[in-house]
Amino acid sequence: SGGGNGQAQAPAGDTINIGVNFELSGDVATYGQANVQGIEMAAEEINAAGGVDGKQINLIKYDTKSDTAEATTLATKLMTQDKVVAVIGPATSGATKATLPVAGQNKIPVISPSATADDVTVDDKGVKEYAFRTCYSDSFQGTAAAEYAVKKFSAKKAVILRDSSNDYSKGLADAFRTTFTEGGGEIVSEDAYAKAADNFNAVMTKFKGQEFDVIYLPGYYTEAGKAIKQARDLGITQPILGGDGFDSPVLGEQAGAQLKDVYFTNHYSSEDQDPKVQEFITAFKAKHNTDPNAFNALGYDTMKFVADAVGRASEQTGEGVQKALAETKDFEGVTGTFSVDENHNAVKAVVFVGYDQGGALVSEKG
Amino acid sequence: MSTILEVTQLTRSFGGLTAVSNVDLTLEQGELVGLIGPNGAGKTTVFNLLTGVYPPSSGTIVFSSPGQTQSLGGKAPYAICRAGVGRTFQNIRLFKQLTVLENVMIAYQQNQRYPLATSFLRLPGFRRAEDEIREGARELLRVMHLDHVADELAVNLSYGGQRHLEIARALATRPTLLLLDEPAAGMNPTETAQLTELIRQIRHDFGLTVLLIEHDMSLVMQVCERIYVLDHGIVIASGTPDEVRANPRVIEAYLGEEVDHA
Amino acid sequence: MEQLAQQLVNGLALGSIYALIALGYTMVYGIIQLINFAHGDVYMVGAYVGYFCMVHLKLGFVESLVIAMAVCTVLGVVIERVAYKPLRKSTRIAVLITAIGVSLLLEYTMMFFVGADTRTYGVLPPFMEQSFQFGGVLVSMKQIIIVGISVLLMVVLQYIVRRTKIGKAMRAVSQDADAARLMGISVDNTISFTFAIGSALAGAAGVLVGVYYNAINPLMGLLPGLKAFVAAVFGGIGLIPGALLGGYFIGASETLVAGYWSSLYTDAVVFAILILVLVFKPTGLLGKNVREKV
Amino acid sequence: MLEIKDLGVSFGGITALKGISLSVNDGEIVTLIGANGAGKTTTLRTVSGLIKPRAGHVLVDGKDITRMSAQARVKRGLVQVPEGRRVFPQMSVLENLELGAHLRKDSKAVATDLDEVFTRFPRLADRRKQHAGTLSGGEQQMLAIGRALMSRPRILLLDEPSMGLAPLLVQEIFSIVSEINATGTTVLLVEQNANMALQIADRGYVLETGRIVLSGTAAELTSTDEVKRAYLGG
Amino acid sequence: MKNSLVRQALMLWLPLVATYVIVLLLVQANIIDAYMQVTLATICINIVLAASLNLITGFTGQFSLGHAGFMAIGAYSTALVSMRWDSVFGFLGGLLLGGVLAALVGFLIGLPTLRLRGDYIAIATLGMAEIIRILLQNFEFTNGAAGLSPVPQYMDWTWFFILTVGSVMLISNFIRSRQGRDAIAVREDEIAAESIGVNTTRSKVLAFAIGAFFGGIAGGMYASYFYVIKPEQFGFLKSVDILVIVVLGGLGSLSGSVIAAFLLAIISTLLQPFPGVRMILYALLLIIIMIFRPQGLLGNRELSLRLLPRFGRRREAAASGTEEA
Ligand SMILES: Nc1ncnc2c1ncn2[C@@H]1O[C@H](COP(=O)(O)OP(=O)(O)OP(=O)(O)O)[C@@H](O)[C@H]1O
Ligand SMILES: Nc1ncnc2c1ncn2[C@@H]1O[C@H](COP(=O)(O)OP(=O)(O)OP(=O)(O)O)[C@@H](O)[C@H]1O
Ligand SMILES: [Mg+2]
Ligand SMILES: [Mg+2]
Repeated sequence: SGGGNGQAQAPAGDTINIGVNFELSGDVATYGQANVQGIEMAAEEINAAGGVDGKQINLIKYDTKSDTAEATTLATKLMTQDKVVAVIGPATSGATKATLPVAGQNKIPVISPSATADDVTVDDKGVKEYAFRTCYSDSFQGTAAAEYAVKKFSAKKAVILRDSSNDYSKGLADAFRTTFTEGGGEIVSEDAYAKAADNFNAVMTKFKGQEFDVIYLPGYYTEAGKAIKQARDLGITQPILGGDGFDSPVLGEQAGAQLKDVYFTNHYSSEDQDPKVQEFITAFKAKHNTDPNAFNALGYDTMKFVADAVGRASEQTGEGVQKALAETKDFEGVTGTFSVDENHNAVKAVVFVGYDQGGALVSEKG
Repeated sequence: MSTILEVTQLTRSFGGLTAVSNVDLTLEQGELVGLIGPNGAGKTTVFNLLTGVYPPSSGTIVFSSPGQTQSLGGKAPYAICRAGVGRTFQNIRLFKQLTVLENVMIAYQQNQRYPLATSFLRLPGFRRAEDEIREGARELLRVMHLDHVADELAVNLSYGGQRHLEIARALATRPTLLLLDEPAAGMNPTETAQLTELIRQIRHDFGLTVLLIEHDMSLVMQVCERIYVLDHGIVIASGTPDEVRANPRVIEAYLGEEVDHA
Repeated sequence: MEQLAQQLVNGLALGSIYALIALGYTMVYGIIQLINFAHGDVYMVGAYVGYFCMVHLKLGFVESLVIAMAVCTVLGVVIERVAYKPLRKSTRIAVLITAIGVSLLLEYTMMFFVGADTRTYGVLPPFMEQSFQFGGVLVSMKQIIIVGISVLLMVVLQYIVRRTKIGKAMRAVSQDADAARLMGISVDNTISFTFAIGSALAGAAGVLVGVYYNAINPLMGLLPGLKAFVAAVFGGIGLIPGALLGGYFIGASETLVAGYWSSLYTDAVVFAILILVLVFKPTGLLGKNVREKV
Repeated sequence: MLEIKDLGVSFGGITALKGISLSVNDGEIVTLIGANGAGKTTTLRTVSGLIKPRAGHVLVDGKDITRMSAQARVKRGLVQVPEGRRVFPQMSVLENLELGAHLRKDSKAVATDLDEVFTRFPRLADRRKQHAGTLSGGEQQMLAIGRALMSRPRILLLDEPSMGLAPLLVQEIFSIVSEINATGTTVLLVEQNANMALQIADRGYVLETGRIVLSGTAAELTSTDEVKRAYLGG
Repeated sequence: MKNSLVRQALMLWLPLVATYVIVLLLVQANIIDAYMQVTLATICINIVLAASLNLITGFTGQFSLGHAGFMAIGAYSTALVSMRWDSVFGFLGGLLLGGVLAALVGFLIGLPTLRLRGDYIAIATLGMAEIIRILLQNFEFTNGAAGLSPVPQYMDWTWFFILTVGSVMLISNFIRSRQGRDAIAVREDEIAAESIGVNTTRSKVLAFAIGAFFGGIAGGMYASYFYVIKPEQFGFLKSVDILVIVVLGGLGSLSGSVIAAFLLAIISTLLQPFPGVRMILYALLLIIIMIFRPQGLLGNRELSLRLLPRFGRRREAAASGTEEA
């Protein structure tokens, strides 16, 4: 990726400027870049099909360097100098939150494909008018996972291993813990690793000395793949549960043959025979020579979601688009069909995707 | 005359090597005393012990300044300096990237203190104190014939200039005892003769007691009133220049036969 | 007890990797007093070269290891000649900033070509996936390979530095480059040689990590680079045995803290120990505290 | 044997050497005297290849070596004892001496030379395991000279070897220089101690602010008034 | 004498006040638009960060790799206090608390570690900053990895101006005072400094704590402007960024730090249109600048314009000229 930028100015009136404000370098470039791959693919498709209302979409892409201050700076630039009608991104919750005051001041909506923290779209003062997202909130997934653990595995005891350096992981872990213990379960041990950790032998060795039914591992595939493999290598056999951060071919590549008895909450399953999903997977594979991950899919949906709103908007301004976004009903995306609720969250069904004890891909709707 | 420095049984070893061994040394107020001896005899080490660069392995150093007599052994170098002992270094150690004036000001200001708040906020006393420091430092530069290069960086001075600056900086701490480590090293005979005069003069003008290490016998024999001779860390002789010059042990260990012609 | 033994095995493997990287740090530091921030990124490049060899060229592990070491050797020398050599007479901090520049350059050039996402080494030859049980303690073949290769490389290195002429030349250059020239030593070649060896070790570490964790990405050098630096300082920077000691110490303390307390605090504890060590032994555990003679 | 032609050196804005020419014949001791900052050290460093001149040439045995690297010059037998000793401080005395023989392959002869250095400087023998950085100034000077001898120089460049030495040692160093010279080594000697230097030298040059202002045999120079006044303290 | 004092005051204050008023007017007229305002804010914060680190590293010669840690302390103090006490006094109280806490931590860590030599201090300060970050990540009251938001935004141009100019002036006053000269002497030659009566430990710790204080202030400015703070923003790379500004501007040159902060903002803006290769270009630039200007833009000189009457006269070190590498 990382190719050209969409700054080429087409004649005014014929294009719709949309800001793409992502972590393309720095710590969390993985997620930013993945989102952008999806966004760019969707934009190309839309433009090839004639654009929105006959206008081409012009993406203006910036790199926040995974720095929240820079995210704010660039969002401001997009909104004030580049005259975009909407800004997609950043990928992470903190950075997204940092751009929201600017969004409010300039009345331009910010839509994040993957900012999952509960308070991205709402805070004590209520819903943030110009904040949207297309992913689940953390508590939604954590709760679903806890229910699944009890229902499917009759789990009574769980251990949690989370990523100490991101709030996504913390949010999922908190929700899981609450739901699981409320349902009578017990968290026997909990630990956290730092971002980019490689070595899980120590913590897994520690877990191994304990009695439990499931491991909840809310984190991203980048570390989860290693953690799963090291756990299985050490002879830990209990089921491992995770969230949509697992969704990437890299998870399987890292865990290799040890990807067994692993389940995670997700937006869709690549097994899903819905033509929309299959088309997306095929097209993505053709373009990037690898299977898409959740970030790709969410980026893709977000672009389409924004384009859809722009098409429906009464006027092509930030305010117009904001209204249209808020009114979205039954939008059919790759990551599920969703409507925007009063808290500006995308309400969609959860899918449990997993690899059973033989490593075969399974999925069930939640 | 009163005793200003009284060193008894001073010893320092490095690993297995005893660089300074049971040295006794006394300086009377106002004296100009030489410390000579072969290379590696332990002269610089004695200076380092006197100024706190190394703590002594054993022995005592008692220093009397007007109104106070104190033991210097184990004290930090800055405290010893504030007590009134100034020094120069064998291997010149100037603040190379600062100007000549700044070099001296920094030494001078140690006795011209004003509080931190004054510095931050430029309170009224600031300018006056600064002016005093600057003027005091300039005055010393004049004494050491360095006033014309006050604004040069120290590193750009000639070797001789740097040696002079070391002395000026030491004087700026207002010592009562001045330790000079090979002040004439790297100077040619003509320059050495001028330096000899200068040392006499500052001793007189500043009322100093001076202890001097030097290998240039023309300088030592001319200015020193008494001389200690060190060899292998031990004092092998002491006395007036003539006594020392005639001492066979000194001739054998240090001076060699031909010294008379030099 | 069993668990402790298991944790120590884990720590040994981890420590070997830190030690390998730390050696490069220490050698470069020893000779030109440069904290070579790009060193961790050379390790990253090594991991990618190994990836390319094993996954795309389908080469064996040993061949890949050798190729990665060779490529990193060249890379290290090129970096030194292009980016550091012009700064020989500048302040060390200027070179440090250049090193940071080189580090960013390697990271983002790599990211430009392969993307930010994690790559995996894929399926390894079956012999490498074996593991052995020693009375409840599980030791994997990969761990044995890592420790074995690391120790071998370190022994070779120690021999070079202690026993050969080039080793003595390295030490001479590190203490006084001009005087070394007057002995007939080619300072430039000696420095390049140091970078070559250090980088080769980093390259080896990169491949070993790729095999061990089966996951690499363009920013993977950052953290281990930092920890290796800590390891080097811990043992006494500039000292080869110090780097070893530091590497193993950090490996062990990380696994023990994670195993008996919480992974949350591994890094904090490592740094706290480091600071304590420095306070009581200001030149690192093996460093000699030579006060400058005045 | 060694010839310097119109050598010019500058550092940034400062011109240290303004076209210097001098020559040293086979088997001679030639001394270069001058005040602080005259450019003596700069001359030696340029000859040994540590500084690249702006203009001029350095010739050894008639061959132009101006572009040759420092280490290649050592190979040709041009060896410098630098100002300020420059021993390797964290290495032992022995290691320092061994480094002097870095380019030599004849390990037997190296061993004999090592013994010879130790006989010449017994104090170094006493301290062979000590780190050179902790030696006294005089000890370091002996080490620096010994180290240079280890490479069996044909032309020895000495920069103020007597600086900081005890009188006895000054005499000794000068007699060593004479001895070394007698065994066939050509010497270019830079000295502040002009008295002694002129005593052992065959010829001499006087350097003032980057220019050669006087030259002649040692005897001629010693009797010149200017030299007497400025450098001999007379 | 009196006259020259008045003139000096005029020459110092007049341009400053004029700058303040002009920018204020331009902001109001929206000629300095929102984007430029954010950029300006970043520049101001970077100036304070760089000036304070320069005091530690450039003037006192203590190589610190942990400045982001002090920034974090300031940012979290300001955020926590002003979130609970949402008023300008809460903001200022938090800011001050942040500075004082940072100075305290600087003092505590400095006391034992500042007797270490060069690179060992670097690693000790790096360790300190990492410990701070990890603690912030794990404390409940700092809300862990998610960090704190919304931080009430009190920073506006007026505050930026006051705090930036104030910090730089105080630091500059310090440097050009007795205590500052002591610190510089320590940088130049510690043993010599001790030998002329400078209490080197005290000198170093003092400079370190003052640098930490202003690092904390910068952190507070950051928190109160950028709305969200998270521990990961104050990692090792942030410390490196600050160091880059300092070295680029010139170690030991405050005006160099100021200029470098502007320059980096300009470079950053110029590179924004190339998101894919931005970091590659930045890295190349960094290397090239260092190769051609290793002493930084201003070396250790100050850009005077006679605005800041300087401490003595200072010329560049004798250039190393043609010496062979
Ligand atoms: N820090 C140290 N570590 C080990 N040995 C030391 C140290 N400082 C000095 N020495 C040893 O102590 C002895 C005395 O050294 P010192 O420098 O005092 O000699 P000196 O009399 O000043 O000689 P010179 O006239 O050559 O300067 C020497 O043999 C030296 O090697
Ligand atoms: N590396 C350098 N950078 C800048 N200037 C230098 C450098 N080396 C020497 N100089 C200058 O060149 C001139 C000649 O210096 P040089 O060291 O050759 O003198 P010298 O005759 O050896 O003096 P001394 O008797 O003090 O050793 C001096 O003005 C000196 O300041
Ligand atoms: Mg001495
Ligand atoms: Mg010289």
